[in-house]
Amino acid sequence: MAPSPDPTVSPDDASPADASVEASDPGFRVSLSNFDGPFDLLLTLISKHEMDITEVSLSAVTNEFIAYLAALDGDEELDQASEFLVVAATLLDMKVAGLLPQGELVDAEAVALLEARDLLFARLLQYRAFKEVSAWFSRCLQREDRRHARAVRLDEKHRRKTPELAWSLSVDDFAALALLAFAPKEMPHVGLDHLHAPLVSIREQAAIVVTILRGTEAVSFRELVAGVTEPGIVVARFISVLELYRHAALSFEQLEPLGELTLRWAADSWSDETLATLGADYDR
Amino acid sequence: MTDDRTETAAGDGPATETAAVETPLAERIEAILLIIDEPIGLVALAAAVGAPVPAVRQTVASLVDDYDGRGAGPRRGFELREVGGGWRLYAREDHDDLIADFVGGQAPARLSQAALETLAVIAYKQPVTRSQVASIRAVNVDSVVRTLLARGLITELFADSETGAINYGTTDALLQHLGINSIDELPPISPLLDDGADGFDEGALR
Amino acid sequence: MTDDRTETAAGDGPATETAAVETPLAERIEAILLIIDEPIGLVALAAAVGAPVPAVRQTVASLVDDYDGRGAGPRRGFELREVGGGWRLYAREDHDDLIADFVGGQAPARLSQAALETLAVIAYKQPVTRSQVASIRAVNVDSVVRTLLARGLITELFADSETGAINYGTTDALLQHLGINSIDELPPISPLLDDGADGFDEGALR
Repeated sequence: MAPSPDPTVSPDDASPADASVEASDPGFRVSLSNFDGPFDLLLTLISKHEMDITEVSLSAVTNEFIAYLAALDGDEELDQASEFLVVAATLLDMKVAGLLPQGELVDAEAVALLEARDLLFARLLQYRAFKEVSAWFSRCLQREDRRHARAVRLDEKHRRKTPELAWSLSVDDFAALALLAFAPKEMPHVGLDHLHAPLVSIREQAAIVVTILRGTEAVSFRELVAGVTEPGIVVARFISVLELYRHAALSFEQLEPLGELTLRWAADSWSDETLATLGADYDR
Repeated sequence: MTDDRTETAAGDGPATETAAVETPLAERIEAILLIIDEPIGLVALAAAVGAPVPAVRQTVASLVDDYDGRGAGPRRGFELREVGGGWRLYAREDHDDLIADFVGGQAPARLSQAALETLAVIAYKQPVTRSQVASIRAVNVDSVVRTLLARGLITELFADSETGAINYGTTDALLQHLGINSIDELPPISPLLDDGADGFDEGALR
Repeated sequence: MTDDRTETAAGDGPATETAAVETPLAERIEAILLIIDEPIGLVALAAAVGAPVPAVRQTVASLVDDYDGRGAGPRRGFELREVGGGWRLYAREDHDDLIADFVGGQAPARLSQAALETLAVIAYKQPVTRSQVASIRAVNVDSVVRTLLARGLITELFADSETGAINYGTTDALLQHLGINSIDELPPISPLLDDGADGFDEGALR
């Protein structure tokens, strides 16, 4: 059960009378001053204009959702969380549009076509429609996964008749393909790219790291990223430290787990040309 | 690709092809069906067996009936299905558990909910760019798109002439995995979507 | 590997199995025969369908007759042949020319992106099992491995002494395509892959 401090927030404990109804609906529920019920219903009401989005406390919904998530685990949590992010982002947009009739987020031409809120409602509906139809995809894929089609290798006597393979890859192309193939596939993560984070060059960051390290006896990683506010740059500097370590250009020591990481320049012979190919694994 | 020699050897003129299952045309079709490892379309099948498409269509239909036990012989342990734009032999569904036990192996990894939704958006909206998909899903879809590409369920169709953005579409392999023959067989989704959808995709909302 | 459930569901006792082709036992055997790549021995087949060997032998014999046109239905375009101690479906030999034309008339084959990536994984990781490749590629690679085998680009090296899993490696044909003399001439790819491969594949480095 959701470890919620407030019994009114905890959906299934709130009203035992509704227990039978709620048992069939394990999804996220919200209890607000002006609404109590499944989250889905809230969206339905809003989308039918039966509830004013500006009346909904998004922060209250979010707090409840975080408490709800704490009781879930694994994939379910991830799916629910990603769904909530989608919906919360939409709610937020709807609120902005609701509060600001000529919301700055809204393209003037789009407003001319459709009232901004309708547009956002439509977007929400669109998302939900795709979400619903994805269940059909899931069903079909699972059903078909169990089917067995004939897929048998050709007999040797027929195989010899097959046309030559058209091969156009050089050995370097092939190696590049291998890199691509070995790259980790889908990782469970919350995508941040849509925030348009600026691209950070590992090589540029490595050049900075090299410059700092060569100019001093020893430096801690903390000092190396002092004053950097952009997480991408911190990550890039860390990766460049790893890359330089691979090239035996620096040594590091760490006296205890999670302790201070002290870096020392250790290259016997260093050519700045090495920088040009540093971190090539991360290119693409 | 009509094969005159086979045609002659088989000696089944159009006149006899109504009793298709009994003629060598059915045999020739069966021979091809047995060696393919992808669905084969009627036109390609007709070219392969050197017979007109209508005759092949009719013979295929009678083979379907025949395998299902509506012909002269017993019902077969296999069936002929039209999926992904063509015909292909499958073990009959009743025996799927038997075969699963026999071949063992791990169940294929399920697609995540995010991947399913992305796949649905691409299926209905194709050709569609990654950023258009992302704006409907309201999250970044790059890694999911990569997974779908790696599984061969979607493909890069073309690059937008202006922006260079790659447009994606679904593959015949997806149709096979869904067990349908054409993208037209996708269930209809709310007509509401089309009204607002265009405004969205091109809008500057995001 | 006897499957009690299927046996019960099918409900064909030994008493009825003399008229084997009409019983579900024949169907079950056909289902297995349709999906196997290599000839299957009677004992393995009996285990797979959960029936006694004599009944399976008899049913197989009647299927042979049936496919050859000595049963209730027409002669089939395929036949059931015993090769090297096992049974397997083959396209009927009469249609060899047809198949040769069909196979030979196909456009020069190009490997799909999925096949190329799988080939690259095998080239760099060999000897490697199918399940290892599948876990690196994060997709099921069975059909792709089949394609690569059929193309002679990879070969079965040996079976794992413990698990029996087959290890695959690349062939001289691949070296020729790549224009190199030995697999050692493949350009090195990041040592990160070998050293940290496991952590990398499962890690959160992205």
